[in-house]
Amino acid sequence: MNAIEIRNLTKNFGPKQALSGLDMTVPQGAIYGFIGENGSGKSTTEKIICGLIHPSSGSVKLFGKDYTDIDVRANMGVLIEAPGCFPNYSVWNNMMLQAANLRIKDAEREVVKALKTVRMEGAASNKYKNCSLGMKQRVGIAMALLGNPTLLVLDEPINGLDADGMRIIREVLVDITKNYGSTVVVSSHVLAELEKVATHYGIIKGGKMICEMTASELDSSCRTYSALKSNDMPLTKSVLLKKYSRIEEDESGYIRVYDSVPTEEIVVYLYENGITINEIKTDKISLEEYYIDLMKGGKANG
Amino acid sequence: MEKTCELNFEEPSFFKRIKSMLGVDFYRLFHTPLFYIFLAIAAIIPAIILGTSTMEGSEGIGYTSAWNIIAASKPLYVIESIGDYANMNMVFIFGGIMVSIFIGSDYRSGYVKQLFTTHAKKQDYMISKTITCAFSMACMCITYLLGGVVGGLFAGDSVSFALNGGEIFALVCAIIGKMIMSIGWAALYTFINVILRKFFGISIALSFFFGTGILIIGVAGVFDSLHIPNVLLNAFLYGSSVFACLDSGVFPLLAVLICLVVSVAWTVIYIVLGTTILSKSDVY
Amino acid sequence: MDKVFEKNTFGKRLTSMLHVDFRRMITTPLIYIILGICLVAPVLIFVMTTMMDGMETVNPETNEVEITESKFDNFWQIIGTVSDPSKIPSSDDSSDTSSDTTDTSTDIDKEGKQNPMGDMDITSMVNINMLYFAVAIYVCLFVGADFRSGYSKNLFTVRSSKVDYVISKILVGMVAGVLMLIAFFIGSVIGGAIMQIPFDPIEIGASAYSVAFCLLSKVCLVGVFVPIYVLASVITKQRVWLAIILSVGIGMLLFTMIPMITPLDSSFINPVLCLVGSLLFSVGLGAVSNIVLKNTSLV
Amino acid sequence: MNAIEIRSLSKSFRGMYAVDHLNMTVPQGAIYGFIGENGSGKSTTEKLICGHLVADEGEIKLFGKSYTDPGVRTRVGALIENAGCFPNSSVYQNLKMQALNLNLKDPDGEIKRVLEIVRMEDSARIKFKSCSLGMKQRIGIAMALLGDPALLILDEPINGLDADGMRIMREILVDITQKYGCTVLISSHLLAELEKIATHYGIIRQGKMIAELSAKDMEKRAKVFVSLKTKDTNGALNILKKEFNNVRLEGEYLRVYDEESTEKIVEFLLKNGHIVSEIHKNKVGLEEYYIELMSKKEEN
Repeated sequence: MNAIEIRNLTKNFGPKQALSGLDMTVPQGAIYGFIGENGSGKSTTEKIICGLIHPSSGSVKLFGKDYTDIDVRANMGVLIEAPGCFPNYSVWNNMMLQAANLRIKDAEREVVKALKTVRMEGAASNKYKNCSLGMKQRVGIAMALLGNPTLLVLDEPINGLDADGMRIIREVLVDITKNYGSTVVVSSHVLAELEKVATHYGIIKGGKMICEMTASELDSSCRTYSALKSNDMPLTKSVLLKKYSRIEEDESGYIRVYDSVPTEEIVVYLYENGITINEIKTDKISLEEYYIDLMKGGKANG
Repeated sequence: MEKTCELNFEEPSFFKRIKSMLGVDFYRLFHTPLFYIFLAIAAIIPAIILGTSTMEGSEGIGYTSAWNIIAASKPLYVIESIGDYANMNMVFIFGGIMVSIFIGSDYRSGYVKQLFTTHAKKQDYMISKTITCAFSMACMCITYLLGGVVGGLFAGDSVSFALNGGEIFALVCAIIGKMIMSIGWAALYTFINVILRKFFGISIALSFFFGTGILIIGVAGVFDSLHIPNVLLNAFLYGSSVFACLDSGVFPLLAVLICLVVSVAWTVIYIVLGTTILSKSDVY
Repeated sequence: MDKVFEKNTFGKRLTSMLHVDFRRMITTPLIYIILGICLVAPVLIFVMTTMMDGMETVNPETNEVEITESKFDNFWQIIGTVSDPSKIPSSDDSSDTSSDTTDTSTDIDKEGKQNPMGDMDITSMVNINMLYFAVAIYVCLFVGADFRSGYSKNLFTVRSSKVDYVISKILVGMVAGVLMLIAFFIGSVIGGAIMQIPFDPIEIGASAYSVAFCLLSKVCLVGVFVPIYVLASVITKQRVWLAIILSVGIGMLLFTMIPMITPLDSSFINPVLCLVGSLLFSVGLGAVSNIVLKNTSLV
Repeated sequence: MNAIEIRSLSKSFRGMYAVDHLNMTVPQGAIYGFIGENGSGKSTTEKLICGHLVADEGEIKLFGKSYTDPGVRTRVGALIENAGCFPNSSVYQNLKMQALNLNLKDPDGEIKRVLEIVRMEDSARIKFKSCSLGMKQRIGIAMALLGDPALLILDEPINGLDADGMRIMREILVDITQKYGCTVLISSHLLAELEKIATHYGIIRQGKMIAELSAKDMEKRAKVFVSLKTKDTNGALNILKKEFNNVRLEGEYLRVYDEESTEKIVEFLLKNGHIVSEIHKNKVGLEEYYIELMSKKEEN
């Protein structure tokens, strides 16, 4: 049974149509990587899932029930754009307020635990408005995690986080989905980070879902290739073209040989033709390349 | 890779800096609804008061002449009845709230970061805000006048518009006096809001109390009991609420002069105070 | 496997919402500042009006002696005014200031002071009824803070039904209003004691019981005003100043009827009337606020 | 002539030192990557440079002049934490106000230029508050670019920008520093992105500058090594040891240090019957350098 099922969702703000018939399915326990350009409707979709704004048309189902169902929504965590905290309130008070909002038993212990996971237990007493952008973001994450919600919607959580903060996020997401069976929808622009942790991906463009797949599907559809460099690139290219059909040059100056040809074979073949390579590695199309290629309209493995 | 072209920094003159800051403030004044809302309020209030004061049953505020709505007939050291409140000084009450919101939105939106990045000198901010707010309060005086007249007409015969020659001159001087005083009040409100920039609610409340003159009258009351010669002090403390009135007993032009002196005094004091405090403290 | 969700009953939702709101009310300095003002204001009013009363100010130009008439004759006048003047004992010896001075600037004579509807002099303006505006400002700031800080995102994600939000805000507003009334009353008792203003309600035609009923009805009246302010704040959401203008505007309309409904000499009917009124307003306007919240975007 | 010179700058909030005797030099025309953890004093330093905060002690010089010199400050463009714009005014109005603030001759032309640079020319009419996070960031950048800034202070500008936005950001910064001689102080946590354009780095920790070097120094110091993989790893290891002095086994990868040309290694291995399946030059990038620096600092 899917955690989130969205069918033909549309939302328009006056003349501008933010979402034009979006379909989305997020299985339970998944870490769903939600990818899209600025203004492609990511935040709008997330706000609709959390019931903060109402769709113009279309159906949104959470765990089989309508998204306005009281019981389903009782245990959700949210972090959309800026964390919603009272500026003149201390971090501790903000967290205790959210603990009260979620009816968490033994609130102090839970809040201390949440703050510890994001390394913010030291700064609990200072006012929220005096925290730096990164610290505010960590408070927002701690707040969203409070009470181990069954559904977690995070809009660009690593925004403003340093390397250590990003590592914490990855660990926390994996932990909450494994140990508590929660489902996470997380959007981000740093696709390298998302690739490390997401189990499903959804790519949205112009208010429509243009591609939805699991991590394994991404792996299979992102072909491996051997990338190589040598002193005499044009010659190398012509030699390779004789034997292999799928040859490409990427912007960082490597020649790519697609369809996982074993590198030893290439090295020997070139050596026999008098070319010694100075660099060769096997690699896979990264999520970022797949996404950029998709955005250009082409298919990554087309 | 070092850039060789020499960057030259020409020192912007004082007037150029003020002109640029004024440009920003006036652009925002005219392109946001705040200014127009307060102009409307300043027009409606006298119209309502004059209009309702003539309905039967309620004895109303006992106006003898329509022009009372503009200025009190005699210098009033102590407010006795609501009638004494309801004159043009109310513009300074609403003006206070408007200035608080105007300056408050600078700080709340964070636009003050751009302003103080490009303007190293803090007095640009004080002077420009004072001028902008003074201008808006002067406009509020005008719409107040129009509202009063309309209210008077609406009130029909029970309120007389008759004015003899001398009184017309006094009335005009009274209005000019109040408009001049708006510069002084603008400086005061700018000062309050700059000091209390972190506590938006309190700055509105304090501006409101200053505007209604309760604080000033309270201080005057205390000074009276201490029997300090209060003529000069009253002039300084009350400014327009005393001397810009129909028949201030003093030659009207002199009343305008007093208002000018008081207004300039307030402006200089509050701008200098505001600048020193601003340049000593963090922007936000 | 089907995700089973434990029932999120209305009781649980309301208790958690009340817990959030009352905790925020208690831990934000706003309520204490306003209660402080309510405590100090009456003392100031008594001091100022008594000090200024009978104060001769020599007007430098016309060197007339002006006697100001602003003294409170009776403590209870700060609470309200008597509904019909006939009850006032005929011998009017209580007022010692005689009006033998030259023309006072305003043409109000002694009798005018008793007429509750008529004069708008300082004592009838500055009394407990001003509190209803203070409640307006508090409620608007309190509800507005939810939306301005973005905390509404956390609240409404977990609460798809908005009824408990509205009920909780109305209750917080009422508690704040009652606390303000109490603070104002205590302040006026202190002020009255300092300035030795006569306390006996009989003097101005009210009895101990009626004064008690008057206070009770004023407390119940808070329940009428608070739902208005909550509705105004829910409509305007982030724009707090618009909410305040809206609330004060509507409050102004009802302001004139306060002395009529809660006069000093009110009987037991008045509090009941006010209670019924507040119930009606709470349920009615509460429902409207709920609908507004349900159909508008909450971010 | 240095764009920014800071000598023993300190700023404390309620007794806690946010910036603690910081020294900093940013040469003119440089893209200075300012790196540090959350709460290490980056934003505080930037706010001090822009005059938003008053320093407890220390001295800041912009282009040789004091940082309170109005002439210099009108040529500073800043984007710190968020774009300070009026939520209810439209994007165009916000930019118009900043253009007036800078006393620009042709405000509308400038606005059009900067909006085109950040690809936001068709959303000038929208209210600022209804823009998404990424769009607000681009407007903040556009605002900082208005006029002819001699110094750009950008606090995590690529926060919330998508891949396309980051690419534009890189192009803008390279273009503005090379063509107009502008200097850029940019802080970010995405070290990979920073590494692509930064010419100088400054690493700050708990209010103190713990390392300041140019990108060239970074490359020199970075230990270059060739990492390769073959089927018969041990065999290759023994043979390589004969020829090259510093060879080590790291997991399944063999590392040959202090050897520039990879062809030599490939040819040598092929001659000795070992076919290389993977080989590439590796250098300790910014990220590894930063992590190494942080861990070293932790001990003392």
